[in-house]
Amino acid sequence: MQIFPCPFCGERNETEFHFAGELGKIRPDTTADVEADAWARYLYTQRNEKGHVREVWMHIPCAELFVLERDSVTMDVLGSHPLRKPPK
Amino acid sequence: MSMRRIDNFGLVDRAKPLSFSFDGRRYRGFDGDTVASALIASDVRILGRSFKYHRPRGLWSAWSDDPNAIMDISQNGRVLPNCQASTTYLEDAMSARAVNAWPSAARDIKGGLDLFHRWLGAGFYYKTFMWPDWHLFEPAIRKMAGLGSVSQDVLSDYCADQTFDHCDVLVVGGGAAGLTAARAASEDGQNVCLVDDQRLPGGGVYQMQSVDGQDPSDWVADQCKAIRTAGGRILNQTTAYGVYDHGLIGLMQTHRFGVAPGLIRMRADRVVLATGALDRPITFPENDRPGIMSLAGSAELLARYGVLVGQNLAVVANHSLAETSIALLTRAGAEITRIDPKVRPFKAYKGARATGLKQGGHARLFDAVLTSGGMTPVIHLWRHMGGKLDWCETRQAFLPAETPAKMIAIGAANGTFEIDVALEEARCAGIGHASLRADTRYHITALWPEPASKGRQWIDFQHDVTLKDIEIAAQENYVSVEHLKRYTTLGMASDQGKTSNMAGLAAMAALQGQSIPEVGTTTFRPPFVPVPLELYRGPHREQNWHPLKRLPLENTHRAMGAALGEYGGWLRPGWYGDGDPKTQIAAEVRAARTSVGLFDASPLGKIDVMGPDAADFLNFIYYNTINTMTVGSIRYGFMLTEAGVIYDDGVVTRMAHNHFVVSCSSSHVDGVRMHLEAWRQDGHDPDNIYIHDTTQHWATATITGPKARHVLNSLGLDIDLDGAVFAHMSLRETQWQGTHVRIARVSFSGDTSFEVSIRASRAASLWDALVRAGAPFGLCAIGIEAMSIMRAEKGYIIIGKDTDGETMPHDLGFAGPRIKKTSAFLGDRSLHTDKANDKARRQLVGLISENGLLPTGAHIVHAGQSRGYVTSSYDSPTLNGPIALALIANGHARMGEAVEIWHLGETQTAEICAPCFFDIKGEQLHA
Amino acid sequence: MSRYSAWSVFREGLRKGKGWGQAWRTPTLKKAYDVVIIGGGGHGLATAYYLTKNHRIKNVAVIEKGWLGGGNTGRNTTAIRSNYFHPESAALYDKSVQLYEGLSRDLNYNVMFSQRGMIVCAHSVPEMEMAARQCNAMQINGVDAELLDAKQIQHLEPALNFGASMRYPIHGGVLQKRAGTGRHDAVAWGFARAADAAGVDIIQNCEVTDVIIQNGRCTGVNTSLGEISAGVVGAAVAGHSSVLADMAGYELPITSYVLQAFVSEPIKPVLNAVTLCPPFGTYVSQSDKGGLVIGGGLDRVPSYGQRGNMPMQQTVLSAFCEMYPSLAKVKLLRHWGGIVDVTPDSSPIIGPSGVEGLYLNCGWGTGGFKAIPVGGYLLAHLLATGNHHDLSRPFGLNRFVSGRLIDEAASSGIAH
Amino acid sequence: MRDDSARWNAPSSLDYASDDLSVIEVTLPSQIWVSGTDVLQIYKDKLVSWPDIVAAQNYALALRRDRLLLVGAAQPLSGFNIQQGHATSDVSDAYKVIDISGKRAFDRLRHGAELNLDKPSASVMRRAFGVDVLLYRVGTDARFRLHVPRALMQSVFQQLIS
Repeated sequence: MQIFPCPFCGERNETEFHFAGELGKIRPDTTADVEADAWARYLYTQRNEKGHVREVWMHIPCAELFVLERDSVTMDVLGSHPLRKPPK
Repeated sequence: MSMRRIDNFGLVDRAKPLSFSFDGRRYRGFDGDTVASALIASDVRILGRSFKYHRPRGLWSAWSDDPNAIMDISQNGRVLPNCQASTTYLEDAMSARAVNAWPSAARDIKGGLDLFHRWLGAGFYYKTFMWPDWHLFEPAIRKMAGLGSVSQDVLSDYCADQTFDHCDVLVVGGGAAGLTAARAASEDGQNVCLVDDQRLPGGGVYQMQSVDGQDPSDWVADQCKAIRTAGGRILNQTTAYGVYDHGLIGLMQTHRFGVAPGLIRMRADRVVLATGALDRPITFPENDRPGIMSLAGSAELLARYGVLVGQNLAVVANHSLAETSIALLTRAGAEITRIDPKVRPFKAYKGARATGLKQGGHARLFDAVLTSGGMTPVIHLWRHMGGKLDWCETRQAFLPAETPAKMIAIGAANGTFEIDVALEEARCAGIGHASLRADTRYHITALWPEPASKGRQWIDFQHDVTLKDIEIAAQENYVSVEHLKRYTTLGMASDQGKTSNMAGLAAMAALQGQSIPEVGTTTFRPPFVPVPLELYRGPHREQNWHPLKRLPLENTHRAMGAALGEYGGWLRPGWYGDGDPKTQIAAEVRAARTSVGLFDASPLGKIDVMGPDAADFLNFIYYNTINTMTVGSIRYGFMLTEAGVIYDDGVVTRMAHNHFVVSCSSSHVDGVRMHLEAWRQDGHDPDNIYIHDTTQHWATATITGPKARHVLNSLGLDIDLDGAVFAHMSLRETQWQGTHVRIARVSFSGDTSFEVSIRASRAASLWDALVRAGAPFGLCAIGIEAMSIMRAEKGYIIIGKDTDGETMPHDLGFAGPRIKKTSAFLGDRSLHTDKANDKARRQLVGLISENGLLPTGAHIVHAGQSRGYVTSSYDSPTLNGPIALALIANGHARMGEAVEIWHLGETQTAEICAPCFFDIKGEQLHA
Repeated sequence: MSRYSAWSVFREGLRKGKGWGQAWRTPTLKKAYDVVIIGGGGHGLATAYYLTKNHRIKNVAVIEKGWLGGGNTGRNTTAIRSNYFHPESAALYDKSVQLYEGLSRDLNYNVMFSQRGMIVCAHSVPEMEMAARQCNAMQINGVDAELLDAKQIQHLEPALNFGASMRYPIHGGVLQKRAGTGRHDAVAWGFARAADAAGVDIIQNCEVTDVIIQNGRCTGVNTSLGEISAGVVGAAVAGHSSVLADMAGYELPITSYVLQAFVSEPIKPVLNAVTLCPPFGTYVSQSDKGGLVIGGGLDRVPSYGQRGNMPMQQTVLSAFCEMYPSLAKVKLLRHWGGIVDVTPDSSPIIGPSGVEGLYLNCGWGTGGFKAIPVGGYLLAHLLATGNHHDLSRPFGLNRFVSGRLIDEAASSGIAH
Repeated sequence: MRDDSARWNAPSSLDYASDDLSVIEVTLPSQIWVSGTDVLQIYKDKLVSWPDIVAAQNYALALRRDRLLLVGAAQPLSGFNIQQGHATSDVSDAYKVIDISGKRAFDRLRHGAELNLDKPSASVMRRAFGVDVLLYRVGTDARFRLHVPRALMQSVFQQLIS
């Protein structure tokens, strides 16, 4: 039972979280032409690093989407911060 | 009665005798006994049989490291398989039976198998049984294998109590070190929890004459009292069986026999490991004979249960701690003969009533032979936690090395075998100070298996792995520790290698000419002791295994005779009435088609999307164009995944310029909410979009059919329901009896329909009012089965039924946005891949058949290949005949074609048609 | 290689096993091989075996960083089946089942392929309709399948829960009789022994540290034991495919997850088939030794940590107790986790890597064990000929660009 | 097709009392979600998080970075207020609410969630008994209030008292 830190709620049990993908996927501008392989890379390719990873997770009860840094081998949590920009 | 019970020894309550049976014979023991101790007290020597050769097995040890005495035990109508006799506390009227032996452990008819041991060595089964076929041999082998038998009955209230807990300091093990550490920590003001797997804490201290100058029992009682006084907790009969990610520790609490264990998921800031050490066997010929047991185990039998394993005892030991045990046994009146295991040849013989040892030409008989090959610290949890091990040459054992975060090992678990040093170490650990491992006074002569020596020498007692097996494995190059383990099954018995791993490693090291640490250790995996699978069955069971969502109107439906069933995660009325379901459902369809039906649509999603960017956001989320909708209008649309596949369908209502309501499928609400939230926060400005899932605030009653408007009119609402004013796909808000209602003119049935939504607490009143208002028009409550037929008649899809994980909107005939929509939307680019443009895509069509109902799930076949399948199929009460929807390759271009339908080996033909069988022009819908 | 048989077991019994030779050698690494296979698990070893058997290529090394068969081959639930929906998958996995059917005799090593059948239960009317869709697909694909009702399932597997409190009552299901289980370690050992006998060098405890690429072509690997040059290189490193991809400079659509498995103490036979209850996500069989072998779904957290964790245990084992309430009193003996490669469509990737001279066999997700023979067969074909076998062509990396994914979950109506 | 009415217990009342555990259903005058970038600031004085103890009749539960639940407030119109930048929805019937007290109250709650009174949290939202709930204390340090999505309250209640 891992403990993940929601940037808003604080530390909670892993069952409250949902893995939402690796950090850094940028959606191509689909109003312009997007090459098939560029689109495929956006959709499917993963870095899938062994060790330090930066991922997007959702804390389901409060719906906060945030960046979680952790070690994918030891499962140590290295940090978390909100995905969104600071409020205006 | 008890031939081997010694007065003034042991902790059992001699005022409470208990009666039990083993292999059909009756015995007596005392409260506080284990089944094993009571049997030994009754002079029963053979308690089990080994797995493969069915060799007779006596008790090896007094607690969880015993691999031999495994029994199916029943009591009070409860039968539990594979109980370890040494850890099962005796209860009155227990009936125990040795596993894998018949008719009894003493006289097992399969005992003769041992004669064939030459041919049954390590891995023999990999080398034969191939011709003609493994299946010929397998059934017999399966019957031979296995230990206990499981009774087919289901124990009614056998469910684990599961909880979460936390403490500052968790002390594992209630021996001298553990108690001392727990006392120090709790008196230091820390929140302490001490767990010990026995009924009485104390570990091995009862074997000592005194602790800190006190009688051991008094000392234990004093420590427990002090711990409790300081606010600490002591959990008896509780085993820490595994450490998991982020330091979560699984604790199993056992109770009386037949009562399911409890699970505590413990979170501790610090863990003090005081799990002690295990006595390990000595490897010599015939060392598996009954009557040969661990020296520490025999001392524990005496100290805890007052049982002396025999009068005339041989002790074979190689280390200094043996003296404490010998002193104890001597105090109880045993005559001890010391045997030096180094003098060879040395072997055991006999076994039925006495155990013989032959050494250097001399042969002697003993009541029992007590061996001790050295102490192995119990470091399983340490390894679970990721702690490293160091080989200690002085102690001939692996010891905890660098400390993992949050865990410290003390006492014998840390190789600190001297009580005075251990107590000091424990006090330091209790208050959070690490102490350096002191020099030890313990001395041991290395004594490990000697390859190439003669005789059958057992390494794994339960699994019948002998030194010879390890030699063969090495000879065949199964030399990595894991290969050795898997090839010979060494250490894979139910004691998880507690007795066998070290000897096995040492044997392989000797064979390879390596040191023990060079060979390494196998992985220590949880659980430390076998735990009942039921430990994991807590409140999350039966109805609470993915609990269904309940309707606000459930009791109303029940009162109306609804047949409730699971539909998309909700418990909903399938139909109403007790008659034949098909007849009832057909009647509901007819009533709704000819007059008016009333349907509970409450589970439909109602997600408010609000804010300045709401329109543009939904325009991105939906395949369809949303930002052009006028206020008060409703639009049907699809949400796609980025792979272009339809994720959900439903209607969107524009409530106000900055306010939309997304009505997604009932089963998808949670998923859609998360989907919207994810895209809101990633890629959009979350300060300009807010998403409120208000689904469960609302209840929705759908009135559908030609008379729907009449019924609604009778409610006396202040809105004009005329079709020309209140058109299909639009919304009105008003009050009904002082409560706000939303009325949406949308339809899933294909008839004129109004969905009236009201806050859930007012739903029953509204429903009752509609039932009353509808009575003159022949209103009929309809369930979801009738609705499913009606929507299929109209060709309306159900996501996941009439679509699959490849279906895109253009496969359903909604091709417009794919070509025309210019702004970006989810999944847009994926609608133009090679696959998306493929002519042979499966497309939604109707099927008509002259041979009756087409089976749902039947395939359309051509030239031996599947070209699609039937997704929905009903006997249509409206059309008086079968209708079907199907996904068929290139179906849109094949209208009118006859196709071959395959179902379970039989074929028939059907004709492709448009997927709409009712009100094709939409006159009724728009009326 | 001394041949195994009932006779040899008898003979060696008489002479205390003195004649048993090494199952495989511990060879010295050579500087160059025609083919280097990275990964000494089932797939890598099978590749080596089929290179020697089908293509007469014997100058082959299999490089394993730990002990052979120590990855997912040694930590799975041993199920073997071909109950697939898509023709491409059915053809692939049924070829594997066919190879398994003759494997013990082929390798002269008893892998104990026990065809006791696999039942996929259906628990509602919609699931029964999907079961029919699945069963028909299998039959059309030429794979044996039967649609059963609840009574037939109860007859086959009486220990299943047919009681009133069962959360998902069983309506029926699909049976594949030819499916079953095998002895997982034996599959690795059998392939290793046969490949070794044909001349393949199996190098254990040798870690690949880098992939050597010259002028865009893979020409060998650097290892902890030195550099090896190779005519072609095959990678069969389930669980670490992305790590290798990173070394070689190509990209994969793979995420690594832990898949847990559980085994109980041995008990006398109580289960006949392999049974899966999809809404519980849990499947169960009983090994020849008597242990209940329990598997479930992927963990929720991407991970390279090769160990079990509690939330998934809770899910899988509580599901087991729902499915087999009378067996809830049996004790759990061990649990473990393997790292599996998960692709977007849960189908494998077999084919060119994008780097010339380097071919892939990965992405098997939770189902690699059952595909060991065919995975080796097809990678061997690619390495030997440079071209796809017809069976592997649909499974190349290019399917992610063309959108031609082969998604079993998709066909069973599960919208994503 | 199958009639499973008998497989599922009909919803019961949400009241339970024993020596050491008491559960009673609470009817709150209103529950309203208000979202906006500044809502937590605006309602700062009324804001409740974990492990706060509520004393007032009207209060605001912190749910997330930009949302709270107003309890007992007059019901404004649902929708988006462009001046304030606030989105509002009436969810008075979306949650069923129970108060849990007695010696075993916290212990029972810990059967459903990993709870720690020493670890403050900015929100009262958490997953308990498998459901996303709102949990905080009212009146005393041993009386807990639980808001549960209406459709799943039966399941949570059964697990709580079992």
